[in-house]
Amino acid sequence: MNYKPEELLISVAASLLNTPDIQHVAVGAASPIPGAAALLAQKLGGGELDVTIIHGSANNTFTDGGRELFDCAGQGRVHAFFLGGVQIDGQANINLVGTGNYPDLERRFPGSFGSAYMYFTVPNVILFRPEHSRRVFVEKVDFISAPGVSDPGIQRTGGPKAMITGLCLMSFNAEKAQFKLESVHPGHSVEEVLDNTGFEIDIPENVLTTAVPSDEHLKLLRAEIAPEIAKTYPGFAASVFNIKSAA
Amino acid sequence: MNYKPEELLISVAASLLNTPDIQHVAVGAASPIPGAAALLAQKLGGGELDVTIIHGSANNTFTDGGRELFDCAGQGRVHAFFLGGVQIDGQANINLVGTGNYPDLERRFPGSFGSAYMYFTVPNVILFRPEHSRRVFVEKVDFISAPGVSDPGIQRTGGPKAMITGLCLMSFNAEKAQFKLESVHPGHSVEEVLDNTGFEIDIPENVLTTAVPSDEHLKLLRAEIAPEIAKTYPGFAASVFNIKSAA
Amino acid sequence: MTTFINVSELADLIPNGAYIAIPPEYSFVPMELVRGLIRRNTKNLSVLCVPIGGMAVDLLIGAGCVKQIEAAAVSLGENGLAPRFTDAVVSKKIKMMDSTCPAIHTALQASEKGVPFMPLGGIIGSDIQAHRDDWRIVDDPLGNGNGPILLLPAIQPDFTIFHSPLADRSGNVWVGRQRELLTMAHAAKQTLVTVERITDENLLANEQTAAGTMPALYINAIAEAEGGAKPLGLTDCYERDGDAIRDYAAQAKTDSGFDDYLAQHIYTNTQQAAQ
Amino acid sequence: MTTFINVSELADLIPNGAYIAIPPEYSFVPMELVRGLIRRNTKNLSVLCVPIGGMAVDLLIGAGCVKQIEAAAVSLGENGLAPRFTDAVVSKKIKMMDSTCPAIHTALQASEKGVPFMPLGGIIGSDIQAHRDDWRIVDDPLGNGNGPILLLPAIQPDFTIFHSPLADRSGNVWVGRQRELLTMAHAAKQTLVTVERITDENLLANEQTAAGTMPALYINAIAEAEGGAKPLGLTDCYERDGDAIRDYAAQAKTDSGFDDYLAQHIYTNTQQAAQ
Repeated sequence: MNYKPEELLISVAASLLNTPDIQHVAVGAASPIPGAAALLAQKLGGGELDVTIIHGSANNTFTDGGRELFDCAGQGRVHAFFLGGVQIDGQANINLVGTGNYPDLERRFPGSFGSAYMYFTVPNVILFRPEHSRRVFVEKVDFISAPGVSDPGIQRTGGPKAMITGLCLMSFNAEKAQFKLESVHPGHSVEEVLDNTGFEIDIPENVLTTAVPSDEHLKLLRAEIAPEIAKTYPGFAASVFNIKSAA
Repeated sequence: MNYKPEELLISVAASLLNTPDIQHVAVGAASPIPGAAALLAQKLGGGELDVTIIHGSANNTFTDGGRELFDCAGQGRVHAFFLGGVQIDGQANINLVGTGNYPDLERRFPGSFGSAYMYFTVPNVILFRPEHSRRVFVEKVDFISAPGVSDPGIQRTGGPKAMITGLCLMSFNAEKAQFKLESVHPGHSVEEVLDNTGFEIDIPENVLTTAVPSDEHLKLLRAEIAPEIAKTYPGFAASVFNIKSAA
Repeated sequence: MTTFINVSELADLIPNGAYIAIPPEYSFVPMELVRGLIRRNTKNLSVLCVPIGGMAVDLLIGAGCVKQIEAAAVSLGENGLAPRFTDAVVSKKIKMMDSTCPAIHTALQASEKGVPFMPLGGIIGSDIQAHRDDWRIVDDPLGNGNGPILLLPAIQPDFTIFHSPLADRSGNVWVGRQRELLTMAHAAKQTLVTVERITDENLLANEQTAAGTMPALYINAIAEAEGGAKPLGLTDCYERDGDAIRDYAAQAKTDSGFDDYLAQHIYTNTQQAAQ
Repeated sequence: MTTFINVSELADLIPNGAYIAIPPEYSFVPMELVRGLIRRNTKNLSVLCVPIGGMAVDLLIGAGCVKQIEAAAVSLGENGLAPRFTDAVVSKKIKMMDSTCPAIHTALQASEKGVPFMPLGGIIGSDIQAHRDDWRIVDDPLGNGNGPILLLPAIQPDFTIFHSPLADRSGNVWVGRQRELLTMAHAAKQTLVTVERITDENLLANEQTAAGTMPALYINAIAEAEGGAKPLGLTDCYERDGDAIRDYAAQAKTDSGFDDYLAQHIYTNTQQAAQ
């Protein structure tokens, strides 16, 4: 069955969430692909995975206001979370603020959101950035919204576990403070990944090709997840799944 | 018009609440006389005084759980509060825990409740203890649930302003850390107060007699306040006002 | 995932030596679960009263279930002193950690936020603080000249237990204005709940009921227990039974009277509760 | 006592130079009051976004009302960057204090509890922290070896402003699940609210509505403003108007386009709003 690039990314992200360590995944603002991945993983796990999509009230059971996501993470009750970055470097530092010499910025982006906290408290943070380019994957970010690794004396139960891009899937080794290439998406190559990455990556001898979404998963995604995610991200659901929101 | 001892105490307490500094009085658990006084003061002030009676949901607009009273006081939004004491000494230290050499107690009482906090944050704390005896008014309390005064370096916006007993009304001078006799209730004398007080009090040359409740206040109290306080303290309302709770 | 079991099974989840948090007497007190703990002869509990204890903790103390209590106060309210509590404290059968209401709320909020401590104003110079080795007074750590301030270490109970009017089939539970229950559940490792009844409606389906609902995310197990807060009251369901509490207060004044109370009111109902 | 006035009078209560707190874009944003502030040409506002800003703060910045912003982020969400914000930050027309969501919630909770600071986990090593002179990192002040921790000074806005579906005649206001509004009101010196409508029912009269209600105690003034959150959405009342926000995002990309937007959407409605 044919699939769209977004559907591959959703499928890859969902596969990362289907582990016994992850009983609750939270998805932050403006994250339709992670949101769809969380709902797909929940479906595949027979409903055992708790999913919280912060944006809006669909798939959001929080009732204690805007702080509940962060309190919940601080309690150790959020096991997976997605973060992006205007820039991401080889130590998994992420920059959501802007480029240039802060505060003398060349370009300003929205800001750090909750990243500086979630990165420390959620054990499985998945970095997600479809644009795989040297503009994004830089040697050193201009501004550290949230650091990828911390000194041993710092209380930290969370951090980056993996990164999904438009070209590949990487894992992150916190001790080495380094990404490792896990698989390259179909139609792309290791060379393409290297050419478009501004930092050193650990490249194993045999690099796998990312598994394509199965027909079963695609059917589930289109039939059941798409209308669900449309409640939170109508624009995304319309453009990717051709679904109109009921609202 | 005849009045009961409880009605005198309610009237005295209400008079202390009718000042422009006090826009919100809170009343803690198991305090029917202070509760009735607060409601009477509210009525006499034309409804301008906010009254929060913590115990139960009548006359309690808090919606943020058990901590709201304390948060509210910490914000400076509670201007008057009542506290009692198993023992109270001349420096206005109060003991709600027990007698004896803590933790080797001879008699145990319920405990300090929120006193150690409210005494620091509410600018007009009114001490209230109908039993006026040397057993209660001691030279030095056995256990300080909450101290009457603090060193100048300690952040403190609250403290004792007055004390109402079965015999008299006293004011408290925080700089001198001393009570001053303000008025003696009708039928009692300065000597009786001194005989039954275990600490030094400042006695002015002319001691007033406590004003008796006016007929108007008594009518208001019996007709309008009694049924209201019965919602929170049915036992008290039954015994003092011969009123049965609707509940 | 929230599991649905019966009250007896709920009591079985709480082992000897557990650290449990209980709400104040005015509502939501899980009396039937407390009776269940007494029936199964649970021992060495540490009990956190949030922030005030009453009949529930007095019963647990009298029945020999309790090793230690932390509370701002323990009393039967209009019915006077809590007799088993006062006796046990004076005779040192239990360890009493005296606290004050906002300190308990604040220390639970520290766990709720996943921080090791939280500051609280006031308290300094109280003998409560003088007897608490775990509390610290530090000079304004911001260096802004605000003077000394009390820091309270986070409190993390093993179990928060309470009784609510209503749960839904997804395991969401109504708490209404009793928001300290949320903080207690957020702070505790596990939360066990009894409810008057379970509804087929989803409490989160509309904003009105959602606003007063604790989501299933924090709740490990729920048991249906009609009248489960009695003889105490439950908001919008039933008033406290003043006569029953007065009788308890009188009977519990003596060891033998208390034993009679247990025999009459707790051990007799084993059959019914186990169903 | 809560007073009932109109939106224009409400805007008059906020002086030049005031420090105001605004809720996030998903609901309860007081857009009509924001338009009122622009109409009366309010200057030098410090704005706290709790914790994220959007169209409301972008409008205020573009209209020249703002001196300083504190926020975890400012964006138009699905409609991309907030154009007036990004322009003003890069050209340094305003001072931007970068923060992170839980730091804003926590610093407001400090004011809510009346303490000068509160601790927060994480954050250490972020450049956010590196650029905040007012934040302090201290070694575990409990002395339990928990290592360094961030302390945030309390934030106390002069005004919390928001728009709610409903108030009652006593001045109680529905906030539902949007509990950050409560913390914002507790933390601020004053709270000003616009509402879709005012009901004769008392919101505190039953436990269901009481659970989602902010009591009048914290609210200084209320104005009725039907559609007062538009073009943003309001829970249970109306969805956000995606087209209108998209149009704004496009127009606000240039100075002249933004001026046109003000002329079309804000200055024209003066009459209507003043009634």
